[in-house]
Amino acid sequence: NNEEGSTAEKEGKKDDLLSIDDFASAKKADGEIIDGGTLTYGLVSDTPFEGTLNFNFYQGTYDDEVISWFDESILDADENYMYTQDGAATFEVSEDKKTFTFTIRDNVNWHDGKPVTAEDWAFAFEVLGDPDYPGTRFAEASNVQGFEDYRSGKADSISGLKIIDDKTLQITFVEANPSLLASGIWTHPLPKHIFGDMKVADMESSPEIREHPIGFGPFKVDSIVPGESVVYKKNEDYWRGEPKLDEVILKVVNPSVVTKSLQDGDVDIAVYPTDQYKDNVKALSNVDFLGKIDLAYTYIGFKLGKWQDNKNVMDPNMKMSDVNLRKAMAHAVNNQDVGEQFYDGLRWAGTTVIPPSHPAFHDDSNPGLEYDPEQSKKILDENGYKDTNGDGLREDKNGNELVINFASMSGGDIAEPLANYYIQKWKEVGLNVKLVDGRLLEFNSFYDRLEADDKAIDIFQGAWGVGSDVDPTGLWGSAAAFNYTRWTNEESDQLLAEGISEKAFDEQYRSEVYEKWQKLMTEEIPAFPTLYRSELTAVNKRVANWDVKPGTKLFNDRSQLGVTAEKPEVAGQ
Amino acid sequence: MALLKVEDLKVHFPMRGGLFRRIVDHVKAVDGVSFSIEQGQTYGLVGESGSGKTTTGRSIIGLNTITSGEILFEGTNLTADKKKRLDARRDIQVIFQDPYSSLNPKKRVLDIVAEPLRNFEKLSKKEEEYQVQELLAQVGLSSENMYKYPHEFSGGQRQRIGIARAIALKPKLIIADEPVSALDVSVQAQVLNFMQEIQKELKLTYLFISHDLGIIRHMCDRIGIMYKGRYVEEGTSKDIFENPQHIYTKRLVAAIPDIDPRNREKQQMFRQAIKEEYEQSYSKYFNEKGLAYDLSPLSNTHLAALPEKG
Amino acid sequence: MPDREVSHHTNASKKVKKSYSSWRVFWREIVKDKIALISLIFLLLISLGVYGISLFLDQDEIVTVDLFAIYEAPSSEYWLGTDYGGRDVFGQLIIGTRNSLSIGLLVTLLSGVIGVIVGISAGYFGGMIDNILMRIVDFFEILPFLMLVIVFVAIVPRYDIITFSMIMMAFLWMNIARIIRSKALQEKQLDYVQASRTLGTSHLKIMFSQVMPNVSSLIIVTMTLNLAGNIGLESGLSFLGFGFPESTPSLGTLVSYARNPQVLEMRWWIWLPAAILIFVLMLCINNVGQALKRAADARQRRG
Amino acid sequence: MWNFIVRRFIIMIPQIFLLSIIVFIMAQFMPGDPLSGLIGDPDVPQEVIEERREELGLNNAWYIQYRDWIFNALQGDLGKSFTQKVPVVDLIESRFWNTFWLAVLSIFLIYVIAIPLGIISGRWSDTWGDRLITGYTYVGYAAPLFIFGLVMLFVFGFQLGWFPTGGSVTPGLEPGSFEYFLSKVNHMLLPALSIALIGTVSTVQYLRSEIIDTKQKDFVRTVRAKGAPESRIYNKHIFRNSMLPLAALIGFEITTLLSGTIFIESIFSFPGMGQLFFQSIVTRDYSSVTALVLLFGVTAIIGALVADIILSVVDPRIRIK
Amino acid sequence: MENSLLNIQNLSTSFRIEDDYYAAVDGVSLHVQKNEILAIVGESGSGKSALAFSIMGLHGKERTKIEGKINYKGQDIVHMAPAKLNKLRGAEIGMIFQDPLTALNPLMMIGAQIEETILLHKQISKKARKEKVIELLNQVGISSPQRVYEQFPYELSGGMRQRVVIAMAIANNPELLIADEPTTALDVTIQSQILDLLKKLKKEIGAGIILITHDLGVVAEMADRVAVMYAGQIVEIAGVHAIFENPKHPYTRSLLNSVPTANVIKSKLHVIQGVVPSLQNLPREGCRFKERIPWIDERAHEESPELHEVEPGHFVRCKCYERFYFPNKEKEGIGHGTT
Ligand SMILES: Nc1ncnc2c1ncn2[C@@H]1O[C@H](COP(=O)(O)OP(=O)(O)OP(=O)(O)O)[C@@H](O)[C@H]1O
Ligand SMILES: Nc1ncnc2c1ncn2[C@@H]1O[C@H](COP(=O)(O)OP(=O)(O)OP(=O)(O)O)[C@@H](O)[C@H]1O
Ligand SMILES: [Mg+2]
Ligand SMILES: [Mg+2]
Repeated sequence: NNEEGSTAEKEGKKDDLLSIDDFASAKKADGEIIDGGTLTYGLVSDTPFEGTLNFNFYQGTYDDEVISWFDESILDADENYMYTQDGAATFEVSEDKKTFTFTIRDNVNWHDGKPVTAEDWAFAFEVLGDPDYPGTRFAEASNVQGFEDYRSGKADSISGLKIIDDKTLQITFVEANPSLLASGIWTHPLPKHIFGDMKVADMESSPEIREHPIGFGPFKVDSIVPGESVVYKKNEDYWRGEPKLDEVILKVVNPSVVTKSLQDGDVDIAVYPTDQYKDNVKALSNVDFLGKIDLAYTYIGFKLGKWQDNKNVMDPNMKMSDVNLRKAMAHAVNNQDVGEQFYDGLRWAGTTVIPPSHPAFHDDSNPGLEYDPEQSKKILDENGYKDTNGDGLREDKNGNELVINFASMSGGDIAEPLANYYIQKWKEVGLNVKLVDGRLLEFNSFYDRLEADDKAIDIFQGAWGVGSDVDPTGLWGSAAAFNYTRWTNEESDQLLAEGISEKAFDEQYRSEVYEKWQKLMTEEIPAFPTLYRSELTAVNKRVANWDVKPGTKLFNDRSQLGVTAEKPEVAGQ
Repeated sequence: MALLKVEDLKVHFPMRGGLFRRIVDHVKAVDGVSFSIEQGQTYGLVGESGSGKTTTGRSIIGLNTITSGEILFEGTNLTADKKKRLDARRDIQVIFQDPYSSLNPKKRVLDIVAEPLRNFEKLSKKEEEYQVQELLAQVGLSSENMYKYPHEFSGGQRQRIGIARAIALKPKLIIADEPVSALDVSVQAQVLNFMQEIQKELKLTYLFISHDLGIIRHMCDRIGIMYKGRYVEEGTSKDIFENPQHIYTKRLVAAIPDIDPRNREKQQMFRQAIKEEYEQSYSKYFNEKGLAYDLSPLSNTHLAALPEKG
Repeated sequence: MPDREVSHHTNASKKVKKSYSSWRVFWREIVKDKIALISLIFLLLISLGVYGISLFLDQDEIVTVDLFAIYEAPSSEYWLGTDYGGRDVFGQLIIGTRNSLSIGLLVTLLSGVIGVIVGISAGYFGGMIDNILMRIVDFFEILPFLMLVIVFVAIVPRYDIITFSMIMMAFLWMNIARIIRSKALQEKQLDYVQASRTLGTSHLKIMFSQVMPNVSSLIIVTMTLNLAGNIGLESGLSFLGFGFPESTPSLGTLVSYARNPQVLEMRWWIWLPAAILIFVLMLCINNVGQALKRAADARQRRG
Repeated sequence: MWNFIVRRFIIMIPQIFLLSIIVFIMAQFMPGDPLSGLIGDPDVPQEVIEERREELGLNNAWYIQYRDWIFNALQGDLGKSFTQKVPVVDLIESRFWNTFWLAVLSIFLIYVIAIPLGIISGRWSDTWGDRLITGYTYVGYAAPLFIFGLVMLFVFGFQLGWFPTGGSVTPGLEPGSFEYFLSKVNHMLLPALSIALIGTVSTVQYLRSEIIDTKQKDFVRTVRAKGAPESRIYNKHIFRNSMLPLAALIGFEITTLLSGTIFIESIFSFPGMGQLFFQSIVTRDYSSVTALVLLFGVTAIIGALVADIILSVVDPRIRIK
Repeated sequence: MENSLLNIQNLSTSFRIEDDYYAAVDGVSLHVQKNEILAIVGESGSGKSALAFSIMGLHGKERTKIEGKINYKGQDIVHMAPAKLNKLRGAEIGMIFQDPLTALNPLMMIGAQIEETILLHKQISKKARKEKVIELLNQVGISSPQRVYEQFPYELSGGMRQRVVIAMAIANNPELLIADEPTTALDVTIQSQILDLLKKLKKEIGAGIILITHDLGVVAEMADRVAVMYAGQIVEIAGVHAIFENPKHPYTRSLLNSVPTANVIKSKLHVIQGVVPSLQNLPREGCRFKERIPWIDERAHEESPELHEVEPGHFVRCKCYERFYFPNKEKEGIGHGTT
C-alpha cells in the first residue's frame, strides 16, 4: 500500500519533467514591433562585471556579455561554429588551406565613424603579440605564421599578416587545420586610430576601454556605472542596418532577485537560473523561456598515471587501472535520476565526451554506459571484486580492502548531495568510496591536487567547458596537461590527429573520426560523462527577435531585436 | 643588636616621559632613610601623605626593589641575599591598612589563616586545623568562625583575622601600615588594645606606620618623622611630642586637634604661631629642593635634621 | 591617600558580601527577572530536548541523500519536510542544534580558558608583561578575524567540530582577556594580594587560587554573553559557505540554505525553524547573561 | 597629546608589518594562484600557464615573493585576481566608494538611532520606555545580521517594493546630478538600515549603561547640590561624560561595520568591497581575498588609531599624558 | 528655635532594600542657627550622610522615602518644587562632600565647575564670574589660582581638590553650609587649614554650618553644639562643652573614652562591644544601644526612648544613661565581639 503510494508520487514527479527539447531557441514577434523603444537586459550575476570592455583584453565572462552589445566578431559563425560569409568581413581560402584573404565590408565603421580597416585587424595581432600584453589570449593567435617569433622578439613584424589594402587583410597560418574555420581565428580588430599611440601595458586600464569603449556593433555605449550597468544607444550607422531599438540598458541582476525583476518587467531578457525554473514558471506569466545546450559537460575521471616530463604517463598499477572496475562504477550511478530529480530534467545523463552542443560531432547513437546496477555487480563479481570479509563491501582482486577516494569540488548548491548520492550508489554495488578529506574540495585546492597527481585521489568529479571548436586534444591528448586522468592511448592520439588534419576540412569525414573516438572513449573509459547541461533564457513577451542559439541569423544580428510594446509586460498577480 | 636596621635606604621610582617613554626622572619615594628597631619595641613612622612611609615598609618585606641602601634583619643583609630574604619573610609579617580588602572575600577564615602555614610548613589537614584554631583563639575568635567568610565579620574582627594570619609563622617583626585608619574610633580602640596585648605575649616588634599622631603617641616607643622621603626627626615618643625640634615636626604636632574644647583658643593661637614660624623659617630647615638635611643627634635618643650651624 | 573605602566600610562590606555569594546573587537576579527566568527554563528545555532526542536519531540515516524526496513539504513522515538532498529537516534540526550548542560551548570554554589565563597574567603582573600581552591582544583584535578563520578553515585537512573550535578559539580569546585583565588589575591593588605575597605564596598560586575566585563572577558573565555570540558565529560562517560538511548538520547550514531565493520564499521549513532556533537560543542566553551581568554589577542592577 | 599621537603612530608600523606578514603567509598556504582559474579554459594551454607563472615570480622563494609583494603593495599593486584576471586594485577601486558611503550612512544611522534611544533608556532606566528599548537591544543582539538582512530584503524589497533590491544607482542617470545622488541614497538606505538597526544595539546598550553609571557618580551629586536643574545635569554633565567613550567607539565601529558589509552587500547585491570579499571567498579568489584582508586589516588599524586619537583629544586625562 | 536657620522635625529617611523600606535616619529633630557650627558625630553607618543628603534633597526619588519636616527659613524643603529647591541649593545652602576624589566632574576644567555654581544663581558677566572664581580659589588657600582654573581634577592632589569642592560650596556665600567629613581624606596639616577656613566663613558671613565628622578632636575644636548619632537617631545633643565635659549617653561616653589621648599612653583604651547593626537588622524598638552595653540592666532602658532635656539645651535619649557605668578595666580590654 505504502509502496504503491510512493511510486505514484514518483511518477507524478516525472510528469512535470522538463527537457531542453521543449524549449524554443528563438523568440519571434508576438505582435507589431514598434519603432524604437528601450529594452533592459539583465546580466545575471552575483558579482559586478569587471569592465575591461574590449574583446582583445577582457577576461571575465560577464564583460563578454557587456561587450557583445556594442562590438562583434568580424566574422559570423554558423550553428556549428563554422565561419560564414555573412559577417562584417568575407574571406577566401587558398589551395593549401593555409592562407586566408579577408575583405571587410565597406560600410563597417567604428562608432566614431572611422572605417574598420585591415590595419586595425593586423594591429590587434600586434598587440596580442606584444611582450607587455597582459592577457592570455595571445594563445589564440599563435597559429598565425611568424606570430611566435614576433612575440619572442625574434621578428619585428608578424610575417603571416599582409595588408593588401585598407579593407583587405591576408593571413597565413602555420598549418592547415579545420579548427581554423571553426572559430579558430582571432577576429577582433582594435581601432588603431585610438590605441595606436598607447603603450600596450596601459591599454587595459585606459578610459578608452573602461569608460567609453567603442566597437562596430549595433549599439554604442552611452554611459557606464562601473560594474553595475551600461546604457547603450543605437548605432544608426550599423553595417547591417539601423537597429530597431533606440536604447538598451544592461544591468547586473542578482540570481536571487532575477525572478522578481522579470515579473515586474524590470528586465526584459535574462539568462535564467535553471534551478529556479520549476518553482517560478507559473508566476512568470509575462515571460517566455528559451533554451540551449551548454558547451560543457560534467564527468567522473579516474586517475590512471602521472604527469612526467611534460607528458602523461600511465601507471598500470593504479587502483583504478582496471577498466572493468571503471566500467562497473559507471554502470552503478543513475545519472538519469540525478538529472531528473536534482535538475528537473534540465540536465540529463551524458553519454559521450563530445556533448550535443556540437550536434554535428556528438554521436547520438552511442548510448554510453547506462545505469545498470546488476550489470555493475556482475562485472565486479566476474573480475574478482568480492566481499571476502563479509562487511558488505567488496575487497579488491587480492582480497585487500578497497577504499576509493573521491575528490569532488564544492560550488553550487547541489554539489554536496550529488557527491553523496554517487557514494551511496557505489555503496549499493558494494564499493567503498570516500570523499577525500571527508568534505568537498574547493576549486583551487581541487585543481592544485589534481594537477599534482595527489596520491590521495583515485577518482574525481570535474567539469569541462568545450571550446567552440570540437577538437578534444587539449583535454584528452597524451600530451595534454589538462588530461588529469593521465590516460594515454595510441589509437586515441591517432584519431585526434586525424580529426584536425587537412582531410578533416571535410565535415563528414571529421564526424566519422570523432564517432570512432567517442566509441573508443566509452570502451576505455578513462572518464565517463555524467551530465550534459542546458541554459535557459527568460524573455519578456514584448521582446521580438531574440535567439539564444549561437550561429543563427538573429543571434548574430541584434539590430533586428525589437519590442512590441513601450512598456514590458508585467506578471499578472 | 637591633632586630632591624635600615641603612641609607633609597627607593626611586622611574618616571617615564617623552616619545619613547624613556626614564626622564625619578620619584625619590625614599631617599636616604636610616633607623633601627630594637627587639620588643614599637617603632612609629609618621609623615604626611606621600612622604614614603608605605614604601619604606614595603621595601623591608621585599615588595619594592631597593635602589640602594641596606636592610639588616638580625644582622643579615636582606638586600644582598635572596635566600636569606625568603627565610626572613617568615620572620617579618604585615598587618594591612584595610581589613576589608586585605582578606580574600572568596576564602574561608581557615584558608586565610592557613595560607602562610601551607606555604612554609607541611602540615596534615588535622594539624593545620588545630593550628588555625589556636591562632584564632589567640586573637580572641572562637573556632566555629573557621568556616565563615570574611564578610561575616566586623571590621575589628577582620583586622584580628589579619593579625592571626600575620602571627601564624611566629614572626619577630610585624609591619603595621596604618592598621586602624580605616576603622571607626570604637573599633580602632579594640585593635590597638589587642595589638599591644599580643606584642607582650609573643614578644613582637612593631613597625607602626600611621599619620595619626594621636595613635602614634599611644602606641610607639620611638618615632621617626618623614618628609618627602627623608627623615626630619627621630626620637622617643617623649622627645617628639614634648620637645619637637624640627619645624616640620612642630607643625605636625600642633596640627593635632585637641580633644578638650576648653583649649580651643589656646590651641588656635599656638597653631597660628607655629604656622608663622614654619613659613618664616622654611628655607632655613630645608635645602633649595625643599628636602630635609641629614639627621644630627641632639641627645642619646633624639635626632633631628637641623640645618648646620654656622 | 586612603581612598573612599576608608569612610565607607559599610558599603565596602556590602560589596564584599555580593561578590562572595555570587551564585546566590545570580540566582536571585534571575528569579527576579521573569524574562531571564523564562529564558533559562527555555534553554534548559531546549538543551535537554536536543541532547535527549539526538540519542535516538541516526545521523547517518538523516544525512543520506534521497533523490526521490527532494524538497518535500512538512508531512507526517517528515515533520519539517526535506531539503534539496531529500534529507529530513527535523532530524537535521535536532542534530544541528546539538552540534551548534556543543560548538558554542566548546569555543566559549576554550577561548575562555586562554582569555582568562592571559587576562589574569597581564593584570596580575602588570608592567612589561602586561604591556607585551596587551599589545598581542591589540594585534589580534585588529586582525580581520572572519577572513583569517576562513583561510584556516580552507587549509586544515580535516574539518570537524574540534578543529573548528580550535580555530575559533585562536581568535576569540581577546575580549575576555581584556575584561579579566582590567578586573585583575583592580584586584591586584587590593591588599589581599599583597598579603599573599608577604606570606610567601607563589605568583601562580596567587593568580589562580586567590585572584581567580574573585573574578569568577565576571568570567561567568562574560562567558555566558560570549556563548550567545559564538552560537551565532558558526551560522555566519556557514552562511558564507564555510560551514561544516553536510554530513555534520548544524543550524548555520540549515539557515544558509535561505541564500537560495527559492528556499527563502517557498521552502520556509528548511531555514525558518533553524533561524528561529538560533534567534531563540541567542536571545535566551543573552537574557540570562544580561541578568547575570546586572547581578555582578551592582550599579546596573534593577530596582 | 602630540607625544601620545606620535607614539600611537609608531605603534602602528609594526602592527601593519606583522599584519602584512600574516596575510602573506596566509596567502602562501592558500591553494591556487592567479592562474589556476584558467584551468579548464580550453583556449589556454597548460604551457602558457606555466610561462605566466614563471613571469609572475610565482616560483620564487617565499622571501623574494614577500619582498616583491610588499614592495608592490606599497606602490598600490596588490596582484591580480585569480578568477577575474584583472588587477585587484582595479576591482577594489570600483567598489571602494560604494562601501565607503554605505559605511558613512550606516554609522550616521547607527548614531542617530543609538543616541536618543540610549539617552532615553539610560536617563529613565527601569521605566517602560527603557524596558522597550532594552527589549529591542536584546532582540537585535540575538538576530544574526545576515538573517535580519535577508528578512529586510524580503519584506521591504520584495513584498512591499519600497526599496530597490540591488545595485547602487539607477542606470542612465547623470553622475553628479541631484537625481543621481537621490538614487544612490535610495539604493543604500535599506542595506544601511539593516546594518544600523542591528549594529546600533551594542551602542545603545553601551550608552545606556554608561549613562546609568555616570548618573550614579558622586560628581553628579555635586552638580545637583549646586542647584542645577535636571536638564542641565543631564545635558551638560551626564550625557557629555557618557558620550565621550562613544566617540572612541567610532573607530572600532568601522571594524565591525566592515565585516557587516560582507554579509549585507552580498545579500543586497550592493557592489562594494564586502560583496567583493564574499564573492572572492565563494569563488576562492584568494588574491582578492588577501588584498582585502590586508586592506580591512589596515583600515581596522587606522580605525583603532583614530579611536585613540579622538579619545585623546576629547578626554583630558589622556590628552595631558 | 522658631527663627532658626534650619529646623528639622522628626525626619525619617528610608531606603528601599529588596522590597522594604528601612529608615537610615529615624526621627531626627534638630536646628541650626545662623553663625553656629553644629557638629554631628557618630560611627560609620549611623546615618550622618543620609541626613545631610536629605537636607539637600539629594536622595534619588525612586528608592528613598523622606518623612518629617525640614524647614529652611520657614520653607519646607521636603515638599518644595524642584525649581524652587534649585534656587536654594548652591546659593543659600552649600554642601561640601566627603570624597574629593570623586566629587568633581573629571572632564571639566576646575574653573568651569566652580563658575557653574555662580552661573546658576547670579546674572553676572563671564569676566566677572572668572574674577570671582579666582578670588574664591585664593580664599580657600590655593596659591596659583590662575593655573588651577584651567586644570582638570585629576591634575590636582586630594587636598587641592577638597579645597576646590569647598570653593564651590561657598561660591555664593551660603547661609547654611553642610560639610560632610570635609577633612577625613586629608593630612592633619591640611585638615587644620580647612578647618580654619570654615571658621573664617562662619565669622565672615555668619553662616550656619553643619559639620559632620567622626573625629572628636575636630568636634572639640570647631563645634558650638554637638549632636551624637547612633543607628539613625540622635542619642545626645548639647553644647560642645557639655558634651566633652559632661557627656551623658553611654554611647557618647564610650566614644570619648576610646580615643587615644596623651593621658592614656600605652594603657588600654575603652572598647565598645559589638558592631553597629546593619540597616536591615537595626532594632527598631527599645534602646538601640542596648546590645552594646549588655552589662547594664535591661530595665535601665526605656521602652520607647525619647530625648530628655537634662540641662537646658542638653538632650539625651533613653534613661539608661543614669545607670551607666564602665565595666571593670580588665575585662573590657579586648572586647570579644559577638558575631
Ligand atoms: N610603584 C610606584 N611607582 C611610582 N611611584 C610610586 C610607587 N609607589 C609609591 N610611589 C610614590 O612614592 C611616594 C611615596 O609613596 P608612599 O606610598 O610610600 O607614601 P606614604 O607616606 O605611605 O603615603 P600615604 O600616607 O598616603 O600612605 C609617593 O609620591 C608615591 O606617589
Ligand atoms: N542609597 C542607599 N541605599 C540603601 N542604603 C543606604 C543608602 N545610603 C546609605 N545607606 C545605608 O544607610 C546607613 C547610613 O548611611 P550613611 O552613609 O548616612 O552613614 P554615615 O553615618 O554617613 O557613615 P560614614 O561615616 O561611613 O559616612 C548605612 O547603613 C548605609 O549602608
Ligand atoms: Mg602609605
Ligand atoms: Mg557619610
